[in-house]
Amino acid sequence: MVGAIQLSYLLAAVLFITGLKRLTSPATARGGNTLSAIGMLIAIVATLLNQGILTFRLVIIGAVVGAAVGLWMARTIKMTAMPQMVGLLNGFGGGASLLVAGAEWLRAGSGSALPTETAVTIYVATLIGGVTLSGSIIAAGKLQELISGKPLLFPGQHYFNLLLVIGVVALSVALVVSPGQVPLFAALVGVALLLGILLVIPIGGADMPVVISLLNSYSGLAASTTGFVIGNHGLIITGALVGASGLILTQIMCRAMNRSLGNVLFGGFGATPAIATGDDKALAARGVRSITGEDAAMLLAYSRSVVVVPGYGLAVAQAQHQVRELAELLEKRGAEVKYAIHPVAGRMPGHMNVLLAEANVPYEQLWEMERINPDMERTEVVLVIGANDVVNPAARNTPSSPIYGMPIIDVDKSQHIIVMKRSMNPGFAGIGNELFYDTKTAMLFGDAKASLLTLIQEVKAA
Amino acid sequence: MVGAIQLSYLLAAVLFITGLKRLTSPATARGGNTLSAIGMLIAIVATLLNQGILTFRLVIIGAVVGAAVGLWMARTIKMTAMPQMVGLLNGFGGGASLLVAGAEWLRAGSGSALPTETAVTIYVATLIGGVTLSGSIIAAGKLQELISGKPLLFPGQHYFNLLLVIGVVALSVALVVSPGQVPLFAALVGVALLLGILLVIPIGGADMPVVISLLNSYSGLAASTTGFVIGNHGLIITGALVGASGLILTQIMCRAMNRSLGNVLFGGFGATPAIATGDDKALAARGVRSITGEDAAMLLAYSRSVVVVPGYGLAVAQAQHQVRELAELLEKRGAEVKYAIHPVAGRMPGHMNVLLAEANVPYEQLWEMERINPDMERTEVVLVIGANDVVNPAARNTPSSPIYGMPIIDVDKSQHIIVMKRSMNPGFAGIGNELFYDTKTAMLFGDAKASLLTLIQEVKAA
Amino acid sequence: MRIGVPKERAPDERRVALVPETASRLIKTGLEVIVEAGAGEEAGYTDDAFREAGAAVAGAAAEVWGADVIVKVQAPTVEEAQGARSGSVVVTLLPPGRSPDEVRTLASQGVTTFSMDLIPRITRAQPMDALSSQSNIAGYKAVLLGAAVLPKLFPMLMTAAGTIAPARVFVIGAGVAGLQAIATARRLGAIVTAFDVRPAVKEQVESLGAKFLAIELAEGGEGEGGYAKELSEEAHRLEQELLREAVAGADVVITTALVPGRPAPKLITEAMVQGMHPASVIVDLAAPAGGNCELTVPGQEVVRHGVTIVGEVNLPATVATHSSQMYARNLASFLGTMVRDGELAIDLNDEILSAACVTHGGEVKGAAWKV
Amino acid sequence: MRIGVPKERAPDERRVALVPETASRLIKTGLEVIVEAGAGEEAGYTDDAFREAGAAVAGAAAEVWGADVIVKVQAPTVEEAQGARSGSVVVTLLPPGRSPDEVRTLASQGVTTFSMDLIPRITRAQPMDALSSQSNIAGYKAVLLGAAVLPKLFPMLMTAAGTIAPARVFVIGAGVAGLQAIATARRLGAIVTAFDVRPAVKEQVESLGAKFLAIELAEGGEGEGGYAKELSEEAHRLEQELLREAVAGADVVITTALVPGRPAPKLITEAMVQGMHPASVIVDLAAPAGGNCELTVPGQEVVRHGVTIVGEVNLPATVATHSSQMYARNLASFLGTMVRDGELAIDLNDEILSAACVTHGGEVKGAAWKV
Amino acid sequence: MEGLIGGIVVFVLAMYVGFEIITKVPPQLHTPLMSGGNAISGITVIGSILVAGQGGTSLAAILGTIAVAFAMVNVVGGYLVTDRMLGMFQRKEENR
Amino acid sequence: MEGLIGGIVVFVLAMYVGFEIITKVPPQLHTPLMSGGNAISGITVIGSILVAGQGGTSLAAILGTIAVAFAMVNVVGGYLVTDRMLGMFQRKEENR
Ligand SMILES: NC(=O)c1ccc[n+]([C@@H]2O[C@H](COP(=O)([O-])OP(=O)(O)OC[C@H]3O[C@@H](n4cnc5c(N)ncnc54)[C@H](OP(=O)(O)O)[C@@H]3O)[C@@H](O)[C@H]2O)c1
Ligand SMILES: NC(=O)c1ccc[n+]([C@@H]2O[C@H](COP(=O)([O-])OP(=O)(O)OC[C@H]3O[C@@H](n4cnc5c(N)ncnc54)[C@H](OP(=O)(O)O)[C@@H]3O)[C@@H](O)[C@H]2O)c1
Ligand SMILES: NC(=O)c1ccc[n+]([C@@H]2O[C@H](COP(=O)([O-])OP(=O)(O)OC[C@H]3O[C@@H](n4cnc5c(N)ncnc54)[C@H](O)[C@@H]3O)[C@@H](O)[C@H]2O)c1
Ligand SMILES: NC(=O)c1ccc[n+]([C@@H]2O[C@H](COP(=O)([O-])OP(=O)(O)OC[C@H]3O[C@@H](n4cnc5c(N)ncnc54)[C@H](O)[C@@H]3O)[C@@H](O)[C@H]2O)c1
Repeated sequence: MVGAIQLSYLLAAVLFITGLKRLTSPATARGGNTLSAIGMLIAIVATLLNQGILTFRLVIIGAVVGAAVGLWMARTIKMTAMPQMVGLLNGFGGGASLLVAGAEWLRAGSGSALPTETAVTIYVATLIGGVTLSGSIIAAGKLQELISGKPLLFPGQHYFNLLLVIGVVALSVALVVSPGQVPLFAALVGVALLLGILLVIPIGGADMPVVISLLNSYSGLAASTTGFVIGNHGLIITGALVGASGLILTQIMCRAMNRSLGNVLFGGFGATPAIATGDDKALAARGVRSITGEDAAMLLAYSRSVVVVPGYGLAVAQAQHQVRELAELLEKRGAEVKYAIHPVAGRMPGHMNVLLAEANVPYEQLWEMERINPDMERTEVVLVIGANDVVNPAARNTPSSPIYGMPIIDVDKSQHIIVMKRSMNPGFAGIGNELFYDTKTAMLFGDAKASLLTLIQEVKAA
Repeated sequence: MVGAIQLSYLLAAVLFITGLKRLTSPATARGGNTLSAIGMLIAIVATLLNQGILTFRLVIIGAVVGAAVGLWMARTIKMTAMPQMVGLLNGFGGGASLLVAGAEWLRAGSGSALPTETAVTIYVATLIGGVTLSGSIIAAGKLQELISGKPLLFPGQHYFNLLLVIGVVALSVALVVSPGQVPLFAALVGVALLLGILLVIPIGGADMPVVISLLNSYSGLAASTTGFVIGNHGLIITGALVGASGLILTQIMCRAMNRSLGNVLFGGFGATPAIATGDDKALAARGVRSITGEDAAMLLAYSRSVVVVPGYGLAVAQAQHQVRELAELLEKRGAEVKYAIHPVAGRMPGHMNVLLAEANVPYEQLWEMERINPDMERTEVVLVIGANDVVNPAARNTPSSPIYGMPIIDVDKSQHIIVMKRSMNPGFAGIGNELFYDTKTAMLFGDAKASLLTLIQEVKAA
Repeated sequence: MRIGVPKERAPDERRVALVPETASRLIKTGLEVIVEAGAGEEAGYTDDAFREAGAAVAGAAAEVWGADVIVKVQAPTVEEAQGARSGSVVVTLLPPGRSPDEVRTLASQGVTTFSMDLIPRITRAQPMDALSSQSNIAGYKAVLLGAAVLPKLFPMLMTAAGTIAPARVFVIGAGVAGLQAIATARRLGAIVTAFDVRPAVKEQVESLGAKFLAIELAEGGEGEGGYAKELSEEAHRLEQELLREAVAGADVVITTALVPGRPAPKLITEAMVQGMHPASVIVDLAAPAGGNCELTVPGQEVVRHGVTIVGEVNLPATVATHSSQMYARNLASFLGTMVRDGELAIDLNDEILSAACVTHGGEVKGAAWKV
Repeated sequence: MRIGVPKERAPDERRVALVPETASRLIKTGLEVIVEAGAGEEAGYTDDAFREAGAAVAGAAAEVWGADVIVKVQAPTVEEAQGARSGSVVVTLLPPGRSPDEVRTLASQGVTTFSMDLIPRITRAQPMDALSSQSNIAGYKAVLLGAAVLPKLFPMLMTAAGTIAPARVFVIGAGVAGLQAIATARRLGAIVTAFDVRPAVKEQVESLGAKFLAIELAEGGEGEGGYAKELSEEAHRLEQELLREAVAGADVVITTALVPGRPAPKLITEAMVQGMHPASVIVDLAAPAGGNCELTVPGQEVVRHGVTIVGEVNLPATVATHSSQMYARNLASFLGTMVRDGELAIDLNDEILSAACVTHGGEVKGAAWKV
Repeated sequence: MEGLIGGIVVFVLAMYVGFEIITKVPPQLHTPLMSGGNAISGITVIGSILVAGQGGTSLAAILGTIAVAFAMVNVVGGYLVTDRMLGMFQRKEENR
Repeated sequence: MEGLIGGIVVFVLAMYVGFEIITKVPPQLHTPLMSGGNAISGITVIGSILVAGQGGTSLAAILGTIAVAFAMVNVVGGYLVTDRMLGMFQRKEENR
């Protein structure tokens, strides 16, 4: 029986692994989730068969109430509120870990009956569970805008957090040395909760998804720790799985926002603006958002309408063949791709035509500015390749600008804009371009050819 | 202490994992092997610290003798004999597993003192170890040409093998039911060894590397089984690791030879010649070797001189841009790439020039037939893309051929030839081409554009 | 307000100042257009097409000249100018300083004249930039002419009858015309090298897949007071040397070097021509300004030392359909700056109008004609 | 053995039968070459270049005609033929059935004549296939001529002065010349459509990035005995209809349809020409065989219904440097079949020689001239 | 101790698997994947059940019961929400 | 039984890891990788040592000693051969 239960946990773990793996690709994601749910069902049923369970009454009460609440929440929540919902659910998971740790501690004579190593695991579970619980609630609150989305900072916050961590350690040590003191344990719980709040509160609302993902990873670790506490391999495996994959996901999300994981782990971000690569420190001040080739590729790979705006930089990079290849690739994935040709793009009349004809881009895909501008609003992604002046809104908005009055391609009306250029240097007209600072714009820095090669590779892999 | 030893095993396993992972890329392979060796050292040292070891005498004798032999073999073996050396080493590993199983069985009162599950594991270990030992020796012998490299088959061989397997099961059952019978155990060992021989003997010499890889995977599983026998996690993890990764490697090698793993697992191959995809059954008769895009890419990715021979098919596929891209990619990896242009390639004078100029292939890379032919022998890989008549050796060798007397590009003098076309259909002249049946030739079937796209992607990933 | 489009009377001028499509656009904005019969014929635009576009077709030139604004390709002759109505506006191509008599006549007639050659090169004026649109066409056509005259093929061909080496084209001056020439020659498969005094165009030349010929200065030639002049002489010698070599190696040389308002610099000497292969070709786009080659005879195709030198002065006119179309667009954009609500409203404070104005209120305004 | 290269005397023939590079190759194999002074001049090959290659340069034509093998581009005139030495060999371009008087004279002079136009199209003979090499050049040049005459640009250009639509080129007959025409027009950026009666060339046309115009048969028109003829009439009507439409939509039509040894099929009727846009162009490469267009005047450029019809009969001669080079290579390969160890050894059993032989042993051998 | 070591071995291996299985994720799947992972982390429900299964009316039992409820909210809500998100995505995919 | 289950859990996880870590291998590395894997499979040396370490002169002890020798041949030979192969490869790489 015990063996069967253990093997069931293994089976559940295998289902979780497979499920998670499938969740990373759009085609298999839904099935993956179902597999993972089946895994959970197996794990729960196996647990219920455990001979250690003396009564089902409390279990059933808890399960029915919990399931009902979960069901209700999942049914009624609006699609737009999904992220905070996930945050909240995560908080519940963390809370459960915290409660289990507490209950175990209480059952073991308030910790007196525990060997040191188990006691330590309980305190670790308490800490992680507590942080996850309060942190998730704050994150959800920020997303729901119940709490200000702005990063809230107070002076010396980092030191205070450090103090809290020290406090946790001290309390744990005290509890190990002299077990059985409920107030100390309660203090531990309190500090953990406070830490969760303080770690999340200074972070900007836009970064919350990353935080939730990280807290999710934490809650996996909490589950794993719980596994150690109650000596259950199923919990250990599954918790470690979620912990590790959550960490990787967090990292992926960080990269998508151009952050280092370190930055996230140490909390307190959101104070530095979301910014760029390399040496362009100056850009930071104006908040240009840069994007990696991988993420740009992901954005492109799954969008259905793409407009390419080529400029002089495409000619300089001699990347005409690459742009055609990328476009073909996207078309093969079902996207509609058009090229928007500005009448003075490049450095001679018809420069873009010469370039794109060389790469065999069909004439039908070349759209004149006047014809494509009305379509811009419906365009999901605009890929601006080495163009600058011809997409500069200053031509519309800034009468003092030397290019004022020139008709431009209205890329700023589209839903996403990816701009490929090497730096923040101006183009022919020698003026800055507010488009680059638009919140919808992501800069993909680098030589256009190199960037396009990356995009091609990544889109293929997507 | 026990904990430390267990953790050392874990550490060793982690080192093995990392080492194996690094072994898959040329840049990190050597370091990976070293890491893995360190892991092994840690595992051995940890084992020596085990309190279960009563005397070091026998251990030291065995270790010194074994190490000396291993050292001597590794030092003296010629580079060309590497594969059989690996086979032989693998046999030693399998032998060790067999011996451990035997020793354990003997120690446990010839199996009488064993719980059923442990006994079963011992018999499994005996079987796998025995098959690995004798199979590896046969494989090595075939490679060294001590045994005929030709597949040796006798009628009903498969049934006989089946009989042997049934025999193994029967003997095991008998041993479980009435333990302690040394002759039965000896018979088990004998049958396992015989099975190993019979499984490998019918396989052609050229397929031996795959067999060795598979036996290697088996020996990993044998180690894992040994782990179960002596209750050692380190052995279980490491054995499973080698078993799984070896299986994957076997699969990769199979694909490189265009075989299914099933074909390998059921043994008895080498009887069907190494052949092609899809419906072209007729080709099989003449032994055309087809290759996957992935393997063709690997071949290209690591060669230093590549000659591209474009023909009419390149024009039909309109794959000029892709060929240029592939060439650029290979150049970036350090290869020298030339295009060999036959004067009548295509369907109009200068057809290839028109095509390649469109894709912006630099004129300097275009070599006339007369200029490139002397270089052919020094060329590592020739990529024939949709060309047929212009590389047909019949023009040199077959006076009755309608193309006899036409000068051709001597691709058959190069070291490897990859031919990209859609089928075995003839070209303009309507005649067959012996080049395709050359042992140095591998056919990459499919539309040239599609194939090139695959190659590009795979070379990038290599 | 009425716009008149007379038939061009200059020899070999096949263009027309408005095409039906542009006429129809203007008419839609409330203007009237009157076209002299047969004005667009040589450019492939029939009178019927103009009528369909909503323009009136006049049999007599005088009727057209009675319009408020006369649009032309070539400057009006003195005779035409004398027939112009006082207070009317003439818009035409008119290179700075050229046709002084005609300009004087226009001024004395009280005609306001604008030259499309004087449109300032500011961003806003790009759609009116006739110099660019016509140069662009000239650059394209120069290559076609060169290729038609050259007894060689442009592209490389490897055939059963041997390998044909690609033609080498050398373009001097990489302005609008030069760049289009580079692009066209590259399209045809030639190996293209280009030279210009402005180092900024190096990148532009390379962006078209051609090689830029850069002057390599002698080592250690930098710094040291008073040395600069000698260096520049050295640089000039080097430049000459470089040009000589490049010209000698070329099958086709296309020259487009111009300095606005000045005669074209003489860059190719007779000696350089002598150094060329027999049967090579020079297409001198600077011919209207005297030519970049010493031996160019503007308006003629001559053979000197075995080298054919094409001195065609009006290449855009040989591509009349499209050059007219583009010129008409330029004109329409330009007219846009002087028309408000369908009425003439010339504001000479406007940057573009003031720059383009040649005569106004009985006076010659254009600086280039004042001397 | 001595090879003679006389100067071509036909009007507008700028080619020469041997070029210095090929002469030098032949000389290296032990042959002698004598070239008439000035023979290569118009193709860009000086007498000095021939001398450097090791050839003798003769002032008088008679000296050259004294050689063992005379190589020419155009068939010798009756006068020249009369000066030919009995037993000598003449190799020249000579379309089947053309120049009957000259052929008779050559025969009566006891000259062995080979026509490069009659090389069989077998694989081994590909390097001798002058028809291919010269057609190839003609196809290239036809497009350049068309582009030079057309008052439009070939490539699409989107500029500040509006968008220029790409030219539409329609190529009839996708043989060697047609395919090269397609490739060249595509290079220049035109949209190219092609038509040929041989369906096999569809793939070839598409391999050059052009569209093939296929005849779509009326539905249900298959089978049913006796219906075939009507169907073929229907098909012919459809073909005509198709051509009419395609021609009407084209800016440049290039016709290359030939049926060996027969007058060129008349594919473009006057009505079709009338249906074309004004200022369109037809380049009729079939002009030497009478032309594919009813209105073609071989050897002339005429304008009919506003359409310029170019009937140039010798386009390869306008690219004389390269066409001579390729022809010379073809010749040299051909000579290889009749020379053993530096001596003439004509084996009329050889597939190639027998096919190419026009006169031998005082008799006319070529079937096309026998009637 | 032996159990702890075994646990650690299992933990390390599982972490390895976790690290290896997630590689590339399109941004559109970031949230669903997070949500799916979150649902799995509801595995604490097992611990909760074991604790609550002890019965009794002690504080521990109450806490256990609440833990079961919390964990079940996480599990049920998590899977359903993930499925809803993915359902939307799938429709979008099908629209192509 | 508990030990067996634990072993199976570990085994399955390790198999997963083994499957995931090997993905793309250039053909040039097929043999070295096989050889490297083979060296690792010499891990049976652990089992052999434990058996041989029991001492005595019984058949089991003798078999154990031979097992140690066999396994050591596999380990030492395996790593050295792999290293030699890779060394060659590296030189080739460096030649570029
Ligand atoms: N078409 C004509 O006839 C003509 C003639 C003369 C002037 N102009 C003027 O030229 C301008 C044309 O506008 P545009 O948007 O095409 O060009 P642009 O405004 O000059 O901008 C080109 C951009 O490309 C980027 N770039 C250069 N090389 C690159 C490379 N290798 N990879 C990636 N990016 C690269 C540059 O930024 P980084 O340096 O940061 O990479 C630059 O900002 C207009 O102002 C127009 O008036 C046009
Ligand atoms: N150059 C000239 O002037 C000229 C003129 C006329 C004739 N020819 C003759 O044409 C021949 C030229 O030789 P060649 O080697 O270039 O061509 P080829 O001998 O005709 O062979 C072309 C090969 O390309 C393959 N192919 C066709 N489409 C393909 C696609 N989409 N993807 C991949 N492969 C494709 C075909 O095989 P699958 O069907 O199996 O794919 C075919 O065997 C010579 O015999 C020459 O004499 C030349
Ligand atoms: N509004 C705009 O932004 C705009 C519009 C059109 C053109 N332009 C720019 O104006 C510039 C000039 O264009 P253009 O074609 O009218 O110029 P142009 O016709 O006046 O001169 C042609 C070229 O000849 C070169 N040249 C002059 N003297 C030379 C010499 N001695 N040796 C070699 N080269 C010499 C010039 O540098 C120039 O590039 C171009 O760079 C073009 O991009 C800008
Ligand atoms: N040795 C060889 O293998 C070799 C060498 C050279 C050419 N060829 C082949 O020979 C073929 C003919 O070449 P060519 O250029 O000398 O042919 P050609 O000059 O005789 O004719 C030109 C084209 O006109 C087409 N045509 C004839 N009547 C037509 C009609 N009524 N309507 C439309 N099209 C019509 C023909 O089909 C041909 O494609 C080509 O396919 C070429 O590939 C083979």
